Amino acid sequence: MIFDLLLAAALLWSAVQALTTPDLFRAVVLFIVFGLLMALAWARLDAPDIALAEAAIGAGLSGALLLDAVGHLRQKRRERSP
Amino acid sequence: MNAPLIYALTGAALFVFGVTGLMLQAHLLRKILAFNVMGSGIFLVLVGLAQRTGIPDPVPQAMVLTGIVVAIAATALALALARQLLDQSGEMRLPEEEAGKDKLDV
Amino acid sequence: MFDPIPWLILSPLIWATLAFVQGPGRGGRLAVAGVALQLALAATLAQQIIAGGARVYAVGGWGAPLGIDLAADGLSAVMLLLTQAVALPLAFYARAYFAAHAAPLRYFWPLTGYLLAAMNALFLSADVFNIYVTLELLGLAAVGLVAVAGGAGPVSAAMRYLLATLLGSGAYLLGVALLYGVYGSVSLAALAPLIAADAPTAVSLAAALMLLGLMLKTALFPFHFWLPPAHGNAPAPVSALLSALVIKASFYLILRLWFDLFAPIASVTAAQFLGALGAGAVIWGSLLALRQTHLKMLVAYSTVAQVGYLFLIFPLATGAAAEVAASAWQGGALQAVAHGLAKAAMFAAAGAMIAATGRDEIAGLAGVATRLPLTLFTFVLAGMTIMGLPPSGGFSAKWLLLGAALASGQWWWIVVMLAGGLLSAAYVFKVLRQAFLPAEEAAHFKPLPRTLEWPAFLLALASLLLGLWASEMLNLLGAA
Amino acid sequence: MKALLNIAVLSLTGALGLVLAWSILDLPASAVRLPEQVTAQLDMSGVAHPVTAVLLNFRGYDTLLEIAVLLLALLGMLALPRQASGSKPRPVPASPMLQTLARLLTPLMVLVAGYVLWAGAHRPGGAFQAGAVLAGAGVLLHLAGLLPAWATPGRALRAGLATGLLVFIAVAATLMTQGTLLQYPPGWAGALILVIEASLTLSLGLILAGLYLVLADSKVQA
Amino acid sequence: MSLNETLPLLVLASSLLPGLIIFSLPEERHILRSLFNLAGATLKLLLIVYMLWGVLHGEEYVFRYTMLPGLDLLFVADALAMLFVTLSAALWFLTTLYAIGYLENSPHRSRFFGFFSLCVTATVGVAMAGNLFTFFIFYELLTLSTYPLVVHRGTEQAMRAGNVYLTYTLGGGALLLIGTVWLYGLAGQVEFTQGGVLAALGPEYAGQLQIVFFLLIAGLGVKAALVPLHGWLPQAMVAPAPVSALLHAVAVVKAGAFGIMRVVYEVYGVEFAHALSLLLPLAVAASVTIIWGSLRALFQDDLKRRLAFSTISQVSYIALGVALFGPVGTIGGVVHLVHQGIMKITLFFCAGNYAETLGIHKISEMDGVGRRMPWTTVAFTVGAFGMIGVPPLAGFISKWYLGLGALEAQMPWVLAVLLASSLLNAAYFLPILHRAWFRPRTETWPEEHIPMQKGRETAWLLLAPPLITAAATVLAGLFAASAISPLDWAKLIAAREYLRWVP
Repeated sequence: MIFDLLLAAALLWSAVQALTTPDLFRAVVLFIVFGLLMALAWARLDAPDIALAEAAIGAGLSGALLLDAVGHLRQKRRERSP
Repeated sequence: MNAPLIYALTGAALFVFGVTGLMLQAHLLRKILAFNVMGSGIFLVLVGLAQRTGIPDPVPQAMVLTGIVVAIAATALALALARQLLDQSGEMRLPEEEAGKDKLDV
Repeated sequence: MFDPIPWLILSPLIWATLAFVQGPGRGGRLAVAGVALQLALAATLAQQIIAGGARVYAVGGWGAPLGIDLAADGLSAVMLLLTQAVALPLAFYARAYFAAHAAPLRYFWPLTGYLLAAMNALFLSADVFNIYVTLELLGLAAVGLVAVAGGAGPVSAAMRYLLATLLGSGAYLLGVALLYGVYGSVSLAALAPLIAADAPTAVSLAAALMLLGLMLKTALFPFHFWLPPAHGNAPAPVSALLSALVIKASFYLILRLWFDLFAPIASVTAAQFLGALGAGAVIWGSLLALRQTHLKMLVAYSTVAQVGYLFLIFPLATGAAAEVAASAWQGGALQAVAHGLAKAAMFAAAGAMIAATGRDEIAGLAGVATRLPLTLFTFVLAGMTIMGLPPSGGFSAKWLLLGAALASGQWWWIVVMLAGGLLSAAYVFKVLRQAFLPAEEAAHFKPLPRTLEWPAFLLALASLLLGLWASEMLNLLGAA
Repeated sequence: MKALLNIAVLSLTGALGLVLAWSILDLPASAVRLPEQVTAQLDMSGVAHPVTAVLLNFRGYDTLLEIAVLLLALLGMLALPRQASGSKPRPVPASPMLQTLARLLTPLMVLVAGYVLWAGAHRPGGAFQAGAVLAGAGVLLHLAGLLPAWATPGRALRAGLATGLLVFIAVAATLMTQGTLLQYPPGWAGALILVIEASLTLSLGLILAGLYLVLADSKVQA
Repeated sequence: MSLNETLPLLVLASSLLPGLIIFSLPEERHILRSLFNLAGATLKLLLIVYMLWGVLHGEEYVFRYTMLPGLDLLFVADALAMLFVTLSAALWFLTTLYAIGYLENSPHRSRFFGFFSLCVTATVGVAMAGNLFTFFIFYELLTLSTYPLVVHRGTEQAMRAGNVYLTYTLGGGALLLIGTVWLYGLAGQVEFTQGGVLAALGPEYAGQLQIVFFLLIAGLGVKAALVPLHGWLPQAMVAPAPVSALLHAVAVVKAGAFGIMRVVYEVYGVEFAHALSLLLPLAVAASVTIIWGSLRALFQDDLKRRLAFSTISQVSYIALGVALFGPVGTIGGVVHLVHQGIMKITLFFCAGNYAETLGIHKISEMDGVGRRMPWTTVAFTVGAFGMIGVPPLAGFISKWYLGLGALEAQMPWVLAVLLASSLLNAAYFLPILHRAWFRPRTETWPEEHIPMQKGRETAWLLLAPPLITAAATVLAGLFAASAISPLDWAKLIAAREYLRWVP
């Protein structure tokens, strides 16, 4: 029960951070953390299938896509700034 | 109050965060993050509410699996569009003037 | 007895996937054959429903609530027929359009196929979660089609559309989650008897969320912000599909939810509120259409306005006498169909004019009356339905709605409908006036293939004839 | 003006959150008990794991459409006009260690995917998770510079992407000769589900990897 | 479907089909186009003659098609319908001849004649409409098909006139629509029935019925150009002369006046309308329009504008006749529907001839035109005298019956209106005639398009139609007492509209 409350708090915290932190890269990393915490929550909810999928797709693949996009964005910015 | 209900409430809060972010954040990448947070919130409500008696329910779990796949599909398409926009306009945000067309005095 | 229900969904899925395997730019012939087959299937289904009443189809043989049910009644048959009947001429039109036009075709055909599969699946679904999946399929296909043209305008329009449609389906899905939480089922048939006037708050909230999400997808004022750029920037065949059909899909769901599922908790106040939003759409959309300088934007804003009429059903039919409610309901359905046919024709005609003149501005239309008489005639016929002039389908719809408004003493909707009619005449004639002007010396008209003009004309003619055959449609609509 | 909008949105969503929380805490017991029905029919479903039974049998039609959604998303991305990069995707320089790691891990991941797929019949796992693992292998190979990004998938690759959906549709449609859409005949359910899942795993792996690899391509500049 | 059911449709099709075919003809196929036009017009006339004969012998021509439950498309060729149909068909034939001559060598003739045919189709539909709903459909189609004719020239001025025209007519259409829907809600299908149908409703509906009457008359009054709804008509003058002739004499204004007739006599029933005290306001509105139109006409120098204001005034004689309670007033109104048509079309044909032959548009340019174009001017003179009401011309018959009707209805003040109007008519027509016949020509013609050849003042196709209609004006007056005159037909109609009338 306590663990669930803590996990819920961590989920909310990471979500708010991912949405508000000024640095995009940091935001994406926090989002991946959020995804992994979600996987944990699913495990707590007796949903191991979702936990697996969340870790692989929600955190993993989404994270990879988003990180790639941030990289792309930075590359663009570098190209334009000099 | 039991664990599934805690997660359902957390899901409700995440939905609200996500919707708020989706509407207020200007940067498309953040909008996409917000959409994913919103989606996770919905999934938690779905499973949390259904399992509030403590018994696992495979039906909403299967639905969430479907939902996760749909979410990644939408995320990827959104990212592809955002990148196109970046390449064409140099910005990863939606231009404002199109919303401005929606005014009578233009 | 041969059952067309599953094939209406499988056919577009199959040809879309095959077209994808064929590769970019391919699949036109497959699409035409597939849509023609679907039209025959939809007609068969309509006949079966007229003869034998509404039907339920249990996918997997399980039956609700464990399995997923498909259901077909008069309303779904009407929408299915409309979808295929609009898609078939547009398929011919699109082939000519992409052949004649510089716009690249890419994966237009598979995207269209999935779009149609989503529409058909949606109209047949009797399961709120399954409907969510069809909504996502529909939304992503529509967004993909808007973006197909490329360029900053279409891509940002597609992005805006995608975000709007995702927010909409998010709200809808949360509603589904709450419903499942309360009742433990997502089947319409299982849920309907459980929802009563004293349902818990969560059910009202679920209803509000689902309806709001669908209103966003239907682009009801003030959620219309995404529609004009999306429909105005897409290639003409895509605009026609989106404006004529896609918004009708979410509207169809609103009808279903309001009158079937949530009827016990649907209040007169909420209905008046929906009507007020519709009235806002009629007036605001028409005024903005009148202000547009670009042809396709004008037609797109006209869609915003026309959607408004559909929402007058709710105040007119909710809590009204059975006869009034029936009249409002029939009028609304007729308006949906008539607008679908007419708007497809109008966008297709606009696309033909733009292809011929090479310009999207209304100012560039001078001379169209002499150079493209058939296309202009198409625009006029479609305009008659949009303006609600007799004997078009739009007029019959308006007649029924006006009758319902008078019979229930809600005169304020009459004012809205008449003002909307006059404003729409103003913007339709804004185009016609320009087209009647003599062409400028420098104007260069590209010759158009016939297949770019005739499909639009047939659609417009259908919207007109619908006025004369409305009894048949209402007959099908009433089949239960 | 902007601040006003923010305040309006925040108060609206805040109110929504409160109503949502309150209504969640105020629920009666549900009228329909699906878990019991799932358990009761599990023997008939052809698989022992309830989630897989729901995904591929009871609500298999949802999954069919969902595969279409996933394929459609990739299609939407491919339909976007590509930047005329022309040149072959530039191989990303990667450390030799990463390359070795990738070479070692990939066969392992394929093996894991196979196991997850097979295990899905009676315990957590199945086509989605297996496909995700396959896709992970693809991403890893790309990061190691061993797999180029996709500019325009060729016909074979497109066929691979579509296989899962086509096999699913073919099975579903063939079953209609006996009953309704996707109605597995008794005794055949397990085998048919395995056939569908196997082809889905392949296509899901390709599609999910494709989501990444198509995006990765648009990074390459002329 | 029997022949009697088919005939109303054939009458419609005889102008609709040629219209659609003409649209698709290339611009340069003018002979084929004229052929279709004239074949359609002739066929329509033949059909109508056959139906006239049938109606006289008690045949019924009814076509009914259910569009929506409780909503029929209904065509009925009754006595009143045949009056208007005959007028339209005959004048369409003449106007087609005239237009072929008038538009020779001008651009966009396919479009022009196409819409021209559609316009006649709509008019015939208005005439044969058997219920208010069908009437409304064709009333709106008339608006749509005349708009392209009004803006035909494509000039800035024409476009502006088109805007004004649309604003008025579509606004009027909207009012008519509400009134119609309202009535259908109250009384079910409102079919045109001699003696009216609404009297059966209880007295508790009186208030609603008064409002509906106001809506209907306002909607119809736009096309009938009742003051203050007349603003579009003078502007629409920019259209080519055959269009003006058709708009003023047959199609648009007549559709309005005819609608007022249908509403008063066959929807409300004139006795019921009288009982609801609806006739007096109508009579006042008509009288105001008569005087106002004439007054404005006095001050116009542009010939077509003067004729336009004259139309505003003259068409309201019909409404006035309708508003005079009693069969004699009715006869005056009904017969004027025909008489005003043939007289006004004569005047517009002549105005077109002056413009097309000599480039004369203004009255101040007409000095001595009588010598250059004697036949045209003779026709013009007959039309003008008819309008003034000089015996024994057609206009005199109308005014005579209207005057008697006013006495019968105990509205003697109407006599003063008629007298004042006739004086004003004289005041704005006689100076024109004076200039044309008695002033010498001092300068050259503004723009002589058609030179004098072998004693022929202008093209045959331009000259014959006004001469025929002028002759009809004389004959309708001279032989008013004969059995086939418009007057006789009007008497037949009037006798049927008063169910309980005891003189």
